[in-house]
Amino acid sequence: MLSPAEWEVIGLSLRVSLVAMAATLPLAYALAWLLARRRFPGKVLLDALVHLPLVIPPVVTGWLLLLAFGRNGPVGALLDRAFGLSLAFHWTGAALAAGVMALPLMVRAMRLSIEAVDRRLVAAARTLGASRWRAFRTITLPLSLPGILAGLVLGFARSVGEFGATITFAANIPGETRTLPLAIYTLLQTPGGEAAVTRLALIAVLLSLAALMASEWLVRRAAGRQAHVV
Amino acid sequence: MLSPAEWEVIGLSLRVSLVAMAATLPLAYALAWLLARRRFPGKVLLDALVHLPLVIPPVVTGWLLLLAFGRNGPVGALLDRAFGLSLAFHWTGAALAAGVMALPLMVRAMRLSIEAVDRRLVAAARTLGASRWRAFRTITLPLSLPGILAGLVLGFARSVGEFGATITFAANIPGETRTLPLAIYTLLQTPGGEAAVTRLALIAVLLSLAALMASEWLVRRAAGRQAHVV
Amino acid sequence: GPVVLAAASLQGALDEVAAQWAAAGHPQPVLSYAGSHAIARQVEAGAPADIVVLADGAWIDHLRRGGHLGADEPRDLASNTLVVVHPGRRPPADVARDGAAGMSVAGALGQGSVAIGDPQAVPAGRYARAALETLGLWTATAPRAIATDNVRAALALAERGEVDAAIVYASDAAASRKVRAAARVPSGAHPPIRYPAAVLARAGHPDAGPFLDHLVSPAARQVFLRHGFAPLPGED
Amino acid sequence: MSFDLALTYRAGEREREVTIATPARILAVTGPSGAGKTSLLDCLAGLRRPLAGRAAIGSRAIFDAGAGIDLPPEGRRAGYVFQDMRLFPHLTVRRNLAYGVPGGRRAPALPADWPGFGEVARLLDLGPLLDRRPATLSGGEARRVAIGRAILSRPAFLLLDEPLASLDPARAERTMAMIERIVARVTVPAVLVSHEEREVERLAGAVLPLA
Amino acid sequence: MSFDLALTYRAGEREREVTIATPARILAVTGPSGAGKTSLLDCLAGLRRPLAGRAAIGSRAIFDAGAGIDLPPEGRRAGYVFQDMRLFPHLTVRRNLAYGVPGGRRAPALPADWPGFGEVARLLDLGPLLDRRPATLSGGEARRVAIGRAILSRPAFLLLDEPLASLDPARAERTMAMIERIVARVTVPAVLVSHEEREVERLAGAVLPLA
Ligand SMILES: Nc1ncnc2c1ncn2[C@@H]1O[C@H](COP(=O)(O)OP(=O)(O)OP(=O)(O)O)[C@@H](O)[C@H]1O
Ligand SMILES: Nc1ncnc2c1ncn2[C@@H]1O[C@H](COP(=O)(O)OP(=O)(O)OP(=O)(O)O)[C@@H](O)[C@H]1O
Ligand code: MOO
Ligand SMILES: [Mg+2]
Ligand SMILES: [Mg+2]
Repeated sequence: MLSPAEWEVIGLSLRVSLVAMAATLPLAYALAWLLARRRFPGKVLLDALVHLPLVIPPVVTGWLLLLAFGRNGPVGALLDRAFGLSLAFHWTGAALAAGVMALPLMVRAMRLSIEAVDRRLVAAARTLGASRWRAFRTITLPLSLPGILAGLVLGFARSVGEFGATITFAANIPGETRTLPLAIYTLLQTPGGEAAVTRLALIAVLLSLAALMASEWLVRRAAGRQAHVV
Repeated sequence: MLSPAEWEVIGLSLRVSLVAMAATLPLAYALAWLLARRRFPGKVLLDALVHLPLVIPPVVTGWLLLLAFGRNGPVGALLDRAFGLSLAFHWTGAALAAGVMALPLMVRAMRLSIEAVDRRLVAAARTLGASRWRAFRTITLPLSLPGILAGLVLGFARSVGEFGATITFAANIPGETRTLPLAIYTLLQTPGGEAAVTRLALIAVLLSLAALMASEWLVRRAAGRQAHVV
Repeated sequence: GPVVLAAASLQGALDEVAAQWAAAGHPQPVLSYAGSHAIARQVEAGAPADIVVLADGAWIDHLRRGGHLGADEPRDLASNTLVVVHPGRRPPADVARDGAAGMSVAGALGQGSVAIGDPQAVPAGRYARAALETLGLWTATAPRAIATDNVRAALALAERGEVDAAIVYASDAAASRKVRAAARVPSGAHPPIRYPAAVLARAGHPDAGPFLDHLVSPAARQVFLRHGFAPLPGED
Repeated sequence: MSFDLALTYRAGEREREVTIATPARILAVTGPSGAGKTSLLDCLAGLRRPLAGRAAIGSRAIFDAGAGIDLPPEGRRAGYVFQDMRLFPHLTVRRNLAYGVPGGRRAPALPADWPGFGEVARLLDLGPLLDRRPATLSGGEARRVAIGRAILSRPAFLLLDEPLASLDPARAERTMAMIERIVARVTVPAVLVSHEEREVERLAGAVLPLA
Repeated sequence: MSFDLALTYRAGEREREVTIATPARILAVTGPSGAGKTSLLDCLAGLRRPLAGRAAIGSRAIFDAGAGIDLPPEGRRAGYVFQDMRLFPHLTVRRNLAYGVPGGRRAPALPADWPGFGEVARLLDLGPLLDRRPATLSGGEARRVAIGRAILSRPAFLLLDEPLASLDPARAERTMAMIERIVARVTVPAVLVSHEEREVERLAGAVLPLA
């Protein structure tokens, strides 16, 4: 039903999105926690910075990534010299772009959930001998699970759909950076490509549907876990 | 400092984003409430549908909007005949595109907050004589305010940054549908536009920063309002 | 004024031509720029526009077959040529326009990465691929090709030095000070590059026809040439 | 009959049956922790659906599985003092108290003798708390607000789930007196859950022991 | 001295001062609702910082504004039974109970006579609840879990904020006996907040009245 080229695109999209999620998750949660629980100078600025990829057009974000991570960019040059690692025009770069674009969505969802965690429970954990870190790990973290899952679903969907930043930063290289949206875009540019476009778009939708159902299942599994103090 | 054309672009972007938010807010909240509080057949499907604009590339979303709301599309033809209303190629169409793209973000944030509202409080309101509707209006709605604000900020930022669906559905018409990202795109196509691009991108960032600060202020104003049961 | 849906790659020149027309006392035309494919779909969906200007022959044919164009044949505004550019300052002699590149295409492509418009989709990429195939260079180049979503993006990569070379329109190279044209691609190696324009079947604006006439007038032609576009085949 | 109950309901894993008909104005429900006292009150308030049976309070049927009667909570007008209080966290104490105060066209006629806002606030010492939010209240303060909120809703009957828990003796005494007065003069039946024998003896006209 | 307290702390708008030094193992804190009892316990647990003064319990200084001593909550090892219980909603009763059980290398040496998990669960009748989540517990059941959780953390001292509220008389009796035993045999000082004169008389060796 699907051509080998299409399978390749799907596999690549999955790899890019999953790697993006895995890499972004800890950073997103850390940012969400900072924004939810700490006061510090420049907090609004950090908040704005996190929202940035949402506001500026994806193509510009891709361009900024290129300026920073391209082989002539400060970070890119460093990575290249230190590890022989190059992101631009590689699938890892597509994952970076997807992660950056997904970050604001993930942070917001997680932050909402962290803010909803009753601090009195954290205090109770401390009196029971838990260090700050253990109290975080055993109370705040699991109680903010709904936000983590919501953030992952949003972020995954956004990753699967990411186009502008990817094509600008990682280009549209078959087998390397041509993810589903890029493949769709390529087809859109040729007259009569509509049928193939529809098929690929449907696949993208199915991928996220699967992610959605997985998250619903996880939420239901954690169901008994009422989020309220008794 | 800014040219009249730039002011026009900013004014248009603001109008498009604000109208998009105002129109989408009730729908987003209703969807969030349905997904948070009700069980019904096809719930996962509705959830997936809401996520759709996140997953499929914006350009495809724009194309689908064109198919539905264009003058030759089923909805577009209807609106045209019934109200003489046409969305495609008008700023209202840009607002529609922005709203559609922002919807998933708004729904998720609001849903998280609604889910965090303690149903025992709703039950208490009912025993005090409140109808379902009054209990919703006076308990669930205000207690989910953090999610509403988070959803609005996310949605506004997304609206301000929306490009692909807008240029496809509403075209790039100066003074009508050329919002900030489209103006940036247009400048990117002309050599030497970098300075102007940077300036416009900065303005977009400032707009969302303002929205962010407004929402933080509202949250703080509602601060005393601890979200927990005593 | 009349509403013109135009390919984004024509922007600089078209703005100037429209200003020229307005300076002559006509109402200012409204120019909406986007990719050729987006414009074609907007026309199919009933866009309230008067004129289309595309960067691609395939989409104009598609529109004509769909009955969206007026009775008159589409007219080409200008042509273009492809050049291979390298990162670096442009020397005083305008090689892009003169074509005095001195290097062979193969030599200019070198062994490094080459940015081109997506050869499956973007018109400039399709022309580039056709030319390289004619020259027998495609199989060697394809593995190191960096496909972008439009020509400007390919040019930008060369300007930044993110790639070692790029194949772009001469009009793009002419506008950039940060790339050197290293070789000109012989225009016989690819199908003629066209920028077809037509009045739409549903056009309502009385200026639609006259403005299209202006677009193909010698005065407008001068503007296109100044922006690095090429004369139409068999014209110069 | 103030109370005419014949209900089967679920309390956790077990099914419970209660049958009692009594003219007593105050019915005490006693029993060990986990016996199903709160579950019974939830059934009477309309927050939990009994498995079978019927319930009438003050000769008004609020539930009857056979006759298909099942008034919604807002139609039952229970003045429910919850064991876990459930103050509205986003409202000031004043607005918590006012939440159930009937108003508007369809408000029930008020018994002349019903204590008003000022009187309830005074009896429960709520004056200094009126502009505070529940999160800042002490345990006993929150309990008093919960009691005041239920009384001010001018209920058709009261459901009191350990209303005097965490009240100091003086305040407990005054609160008991107030409840006694309301029940006696305004003839509002009340169900009282309590572990305090003295409380039960003093207030209740009938006892429903759950084992 | 079991308790040597000289603290100034804020309770709402007011500042309170308490000064007491007593060898009594159980110190009762009494006073009307809103007097600042819970606030004092929070100060002792390390959850609220006193304005000034010092506090030593069981001859260990846990706070001394002058000497710059302010142990963090986890360093004080208070076995705190909160007035509002604060069970962890995502953990089963079993894991709530086990949360504070010392383990690992740095665990304090255990008094031989300290009741273990099984004994505490038995004394508090928690057996059938172990695999449930807090949201499904009745008021008294939750209170018992809160007591068990505090005791099983093998605290250096106990802070009991109305621990017997909403317990039936039989269970209250057993719980009191358990607390008495722990305090007496294992010499763990305890602060008890209670409105029940009988409770205070029976258990407390000293009383700190807050007005
Ligand atoms: N979801 C549930 N799953 C299992 N058991 C439950 C659930 N909800 C309640 N129960 C059990 O139902 C029983 C009755 O609870 P209820 O709250 O009515 O008790 P109660 O008589 O009010 O006790 P208390 O005096 O402690 O408040 C309790 O044993 C409780 O554990
Ligand atoms: N944020 C706050 N703003 C104003 N007052 C507060 C705040 N927090 C607590 N208070 C007040 O501090 C006082 C002491 O509270 P605390 O909880 O210590 O009382 P308590 O003695 O434990 O009373 P109870 O027996 O009712 O539990 C109360 O009057 C309370 O209203
Ligand atoms: O803007 Mo074009 O249609 O890719 O040259
Ligand atoms: Mg109960
Ligand atoms: Mg207290």
